[in-house]
Amino acid sequence: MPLEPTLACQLNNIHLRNPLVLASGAMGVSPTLLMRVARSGAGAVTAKSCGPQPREGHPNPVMAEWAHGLINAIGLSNPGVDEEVAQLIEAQTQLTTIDVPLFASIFAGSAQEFGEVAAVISAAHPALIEVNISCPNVHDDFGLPFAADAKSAAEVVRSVKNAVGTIPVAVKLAPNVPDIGRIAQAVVAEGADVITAINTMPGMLIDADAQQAVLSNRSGGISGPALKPIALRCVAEIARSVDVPIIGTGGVITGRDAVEMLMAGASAVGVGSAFWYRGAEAFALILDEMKEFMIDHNIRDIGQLIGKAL
Amino acid sequence: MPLEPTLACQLNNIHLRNPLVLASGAMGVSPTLLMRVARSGAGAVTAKSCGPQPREGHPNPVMAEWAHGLINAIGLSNPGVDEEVAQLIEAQTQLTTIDVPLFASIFAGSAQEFGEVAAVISAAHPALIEVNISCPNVHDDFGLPFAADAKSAAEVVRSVKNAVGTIPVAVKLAPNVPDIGRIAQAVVAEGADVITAINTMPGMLIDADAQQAVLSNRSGGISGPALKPIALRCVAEIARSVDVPIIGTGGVITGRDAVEMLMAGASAVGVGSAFWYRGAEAFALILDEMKEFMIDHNIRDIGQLIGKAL
Amino acid sequence: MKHTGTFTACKVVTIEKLNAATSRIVFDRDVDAQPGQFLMAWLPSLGEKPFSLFTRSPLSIVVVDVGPFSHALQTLRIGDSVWIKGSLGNGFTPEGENVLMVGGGYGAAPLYSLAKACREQLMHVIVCLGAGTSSSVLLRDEFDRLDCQVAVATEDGSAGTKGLVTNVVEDVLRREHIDTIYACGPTGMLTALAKISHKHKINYQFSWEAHMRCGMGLCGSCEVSPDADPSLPAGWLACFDGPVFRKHWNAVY
Amino acid sequence: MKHTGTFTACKVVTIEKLNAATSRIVFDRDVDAQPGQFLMAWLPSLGEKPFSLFTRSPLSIVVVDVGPFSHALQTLRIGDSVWIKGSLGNGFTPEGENVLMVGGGYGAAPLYSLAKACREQLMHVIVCLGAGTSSSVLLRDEFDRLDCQVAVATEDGSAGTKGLVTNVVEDVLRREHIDTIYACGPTGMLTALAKISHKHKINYQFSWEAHMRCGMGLCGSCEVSPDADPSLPAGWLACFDGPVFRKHWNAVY
Ligand SMILES: Cc1cc2nc3c(=O)[nH]c(=O)nc-3n(C[C@H](O)[C@H](O)[C@H](O)COP(=O)(O)OP(=O)(O)OC[C@H]3O[C@@H](n4cnc5c(N)ncnc54)[C@H](O)[C@@H]3O)c2cc1C
Ligand SMILES: Cc1cc2nc3c(=O)[nH]c(=O)nc-3n(C[C@H](O)[C@H](O)[C@H](O)COP(=O)(O)OP(=O)(O)OC[C@H]3O[C@@H](n4cnc5c(N)ncnc54)[C@H](O)[C@@H]3O)c2cc1C
Ligand SMILES: Cc1cc2nc3c(=O)[nH]c(=O)nc-3n(C[C@H](O)[C@H](O)[C@H](O)COP(=O)(O)O)c2cc1C
Ligand SMILES: Cc1cc2nc3c(=O)[nH]c(=O)nc-3n(C[C@H](O)[C@H](O)[C@H](O)COP(=O)(O)O)c2cc1C
Ligand code: FES
Ligand code: FES
Repeated sequence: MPLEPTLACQLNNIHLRNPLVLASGAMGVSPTLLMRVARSGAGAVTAKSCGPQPREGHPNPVMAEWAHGLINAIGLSNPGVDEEVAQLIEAQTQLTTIDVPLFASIFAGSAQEFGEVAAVISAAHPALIEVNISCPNVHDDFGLPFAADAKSAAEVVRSVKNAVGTIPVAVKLAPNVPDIGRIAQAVVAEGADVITAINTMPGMLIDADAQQAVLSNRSGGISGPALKPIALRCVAEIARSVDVPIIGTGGVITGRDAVEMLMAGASAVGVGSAFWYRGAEAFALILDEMKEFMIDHNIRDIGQLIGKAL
Repeated sequence: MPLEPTLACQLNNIHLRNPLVLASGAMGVSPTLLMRVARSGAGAVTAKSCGPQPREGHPNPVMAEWAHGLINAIGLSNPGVDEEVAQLIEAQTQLTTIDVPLFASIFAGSAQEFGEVAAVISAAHPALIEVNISCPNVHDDFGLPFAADAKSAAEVVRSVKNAVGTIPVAVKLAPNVPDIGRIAQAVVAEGADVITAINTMPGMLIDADAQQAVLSNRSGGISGPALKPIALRCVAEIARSVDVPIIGTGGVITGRDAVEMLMAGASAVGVGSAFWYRGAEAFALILDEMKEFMIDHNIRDIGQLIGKAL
Repeated sequence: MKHTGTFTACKVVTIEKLNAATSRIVFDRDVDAQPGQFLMAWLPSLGEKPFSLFTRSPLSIVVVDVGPFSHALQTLRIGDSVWIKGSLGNGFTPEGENVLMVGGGYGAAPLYSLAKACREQLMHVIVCLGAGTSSSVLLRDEFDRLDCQVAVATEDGSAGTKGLVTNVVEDVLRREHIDTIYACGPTGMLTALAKISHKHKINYQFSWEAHMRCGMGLCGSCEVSPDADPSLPAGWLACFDGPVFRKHWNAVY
Repeated sequence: MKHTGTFTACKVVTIEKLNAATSRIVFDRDVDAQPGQFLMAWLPSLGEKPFSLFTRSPLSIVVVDVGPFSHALQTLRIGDSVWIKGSLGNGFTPEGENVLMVGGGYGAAPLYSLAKACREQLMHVIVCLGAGTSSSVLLRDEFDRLDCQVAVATEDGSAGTKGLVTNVVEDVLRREHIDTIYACGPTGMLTALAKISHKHKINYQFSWEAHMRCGMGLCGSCEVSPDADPSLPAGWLACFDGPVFRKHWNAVY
């Protein structure tokens, strides 16, 4: 009988029972939903991104499946940070009972505003604050994502780091940049403790019969299977460029996908769209498949996989 | 009996019997292969990108299929512009007999060198010179693609326009930029006559059993089905930003895909990976499907589709 | 259960008024689905809204005109397209020998295919239909033709028993042994029925509604709170875990 | 024909020396393929090279040690993995009653499955094997066991007729009516055989080699020029249109 492999790991100073992290915005939009996903096996859960003010998001259709992935333009629906912090405090109380860390996620329209939102959200004492500088779906309201440019990305991080004290800060990067490694370097230089990569890739579905874009927002963010090689490449570039842990996110649907993400240099693995492809038990299925892979390949500790393919 | 729909169209001042253009680098790497693809139905054929010096390209593996597309890092193998111009003259002689326009494609390491290569290639009198500022697979040799930055993209175009006289110039853009519309504006401001969008998207496949990247170059360019929504979105952004014709390229495998690309704002449609998915008759199959769509939807002239979904 | 999140253009084959505000729309294709699953219907430039499957072969829906989208659906002409994403969610499963179905308003629609499936398995089916007034009672003849035992309640008493359909349900339960209660309708009705089912410890399968956006379990907007029925687990999503929630009193699984 | 461009790890089950420089490697899976199709074998950090399928069930290949990659393949141990992309390309199809197969060097390998398929259809199969010297003659016993009529030619005369295999072919054609000539081997041999086939107006199917990179018809590096056989169309790609090229004298298609 082979020994049960160890999936527990560290992300910065955070202990995770396993490296799977619920990606921001995917299902976990309320304390009860965060708790549900935590119970279903997640090593940590990230809340939906919240901003300074409440946002309704875009009208329907906001999401569709296509042959090779999903696309969404939910439009950062959220109750605004004042309501959100109350929800995160509630979530935190519940999650503590089962020892699953809570990650907050924030966005804003300027570096200063990022700092303000971060300060408010700190009151919930999340294990990590993820700074979403890369949402592709709110272009009209916020202009280009901050992740587009190393300088503005760095300013956001500086502002957030000043606001949150000792809470570690992750920066979530976008794939549609020429040199993601350079942006990672810029944010790490300002003290980013973790990089999350990647957010969805901008895309558009057109229905030829309707002669129209499918999403009401026309363009949206691609997630799921088609995103995986894009994410692997971004994670590998970042791993070669900086020395902080990475939450590798994008197209992880199976245990093998998760293993590949670790091999690309990720220390933890974000999972979102997998709920659609694998159902409510997605996390448990992925974890079982990771264990099976580790047993087959005689790997005892999940840490051994990190960066193997670099 | 419905009337046979008209597929003939204009791209800048170039007459095309149909809007399908062989994408650069896919199969058409010699005069005989260009001629073969032209005979198989293409409205125009683009030659493989050539640079100032001969390049062998990367060692194998250089290409693989994955569940949702292809990935390649051929590495811009080419015989160098001096040999290439002789080949294009030969290709031109043959293509003229069947009235299929030839597009040249060039790359180089600096704006000045782009101009030099363009000047040499002009001797073949291609109907269009496509400036490839977006190849993702030669990072180590050339640094960041010029398409990464509006300013350097514009410099390249200026240099090429000065070198080629009246031959129209297309600029081929990359999808991994934050704002492709802005780059399109910058190159059009310098006189780009056509935009080709997009080149492949940077990605990486990892084989978990091998614990390695599959391509010898590790990262490569994603083409085929997974690329389509990324390309549609880029084409739509460009169409909203500039007023020159677009060769919409990326993941066109069926006639419906081609129709969607036109609806996104393209005036012509680049086709590459379809050979793998549809076989040697790819162009004929796509054209038949386009005609069928036009008949079903009572569309007489292919021009009616352009920009329909914007 | 089969799910698809990709939109497909479906052409209207027939569109038939069931009453002043309600139409049945039949499309030119079949779907692989169970009774109680739903779909998202998209009309370009207008929006996208959830509807229960009425029949799966051919695909048809029953639409009540309550606002701009459901109104637009009713003004479609034969040959027009509706873009359909689905089937989605988890539906009803036939269980027991003697079953009760409670439909409030258009809630009758998803029960029709279920009743048909139950009758094919020779189950005894009692149907209680609730509505405001007699002209709003839906599908009564259709259930009759399946040889279901049909009871009606209207709030104004213009047909059947006067009052809420829950009263009729209590009557039935006093008279008959029921193995499973199925229901679809307004949340208030379902909450009341859940209380009744709890009191009698009867297994039930209710189809809950909530505001749906993605319809695919990812946006989190269709969470139904256990306030509506304490048996609902926390974090229950109507589009993903439901719309049908099942309660088994002696569940071994 | 079935094609796949995705790499799959295949484990070596047996590895057997056929002669000093040649091994047969058998893997732990089957592929869906026709005789004459090929695959790309990848050894991480070492490279990726084309090989013909020897058998498809189980998947096996015959490898001659001519350089670093083919050498490394022969030093694999049981349980080691080779990553295989394929099958690729277009293979041979059995045609006629009396057929001749000509194998030069490891060119015998893809002919073996073809001979088996032809014999199963009760065709009469003559096999001519060419090699430098007797110890390099490949698969002679295997063809014998299929009840093929086998003739051998070696350049040094150490086995069979002395000289080129094309001489043996000319002999056969003088004696027998042949419906189809199949061949695989060095380009020079195929060019000579194409001339012979043209002279006699015999249908043929030859498997051509060229330098392969993508193996998938997109990089354009495996073009075979009509210089090698004027019947080859211009722009013919060994990996995509071939490796097998078919010539029919009375082709109606
Ligand atoms: C699982 C499910 C199954 C349904 N099945 C049917 C059916 O078979 N027949 C039928 O006529 N109706 C059905 N509905 C209700 C239907 O979705 C609404 O009637 C429709 O969305 C109204 O849109 P409108 O523009 O016409 O009206 P609006 O003016 O937009 O809304 C009127 C009311 O419809 C409801 N509604 C609106 N948008 C949504 C939404 N995105 N998700 C959920 N409810 C919404 C709300 O209660 C709202 O107050 C179902 C709803 C759900 C959730
Ligand atoms: C369709 C096809 C089927 C083949 N089937 C077999 C087979 O069944 N058994 C077998 O032993 N060999 C076969 N070969 C040849 C085999 O690919 C070469 O022997 C192998 O690539 C040599 O690699 P190396 O590193 O050992 O030697 P190297 O030193 O790299 O090369 C030795 C010779 O092998 C050939 N070669 C090298 N690389 C390639 C390449 N990428 N594509 C084509 N040829 C190349 C060249 O002729 C070269 O001179 C086949 C080739 C092709 C194109
Ligand atoms: C419905 C949905 C909503 C999302 N909302 C957010 C969000 O609010 N903030 C954020 O940073 N990322 C958001 N994302 C992106 C995911 O966190 C993740 O980066 C992306 O989906 C890729 O991972 P996946 O392929 O596993 O889904 C969202 C994704 C989806 C599918
Ligand atoms: C094998 C291969 C080689 C390519 N070489 C080039 C090239 O030399 N120059 C260039 O501009 N694009 C090159 N491309 C990109 C294509 O021209 C095209 O932009 C891309 O493949 C997307 O289109 P597709 O999905 O139809 O293949 C190449 C693509 C492939 C698959
Ligand atoms: S509607 Fe999005 S989760 Fe249910
Ligand atoms: S090897 Fe690339 S086209 Fe044949």
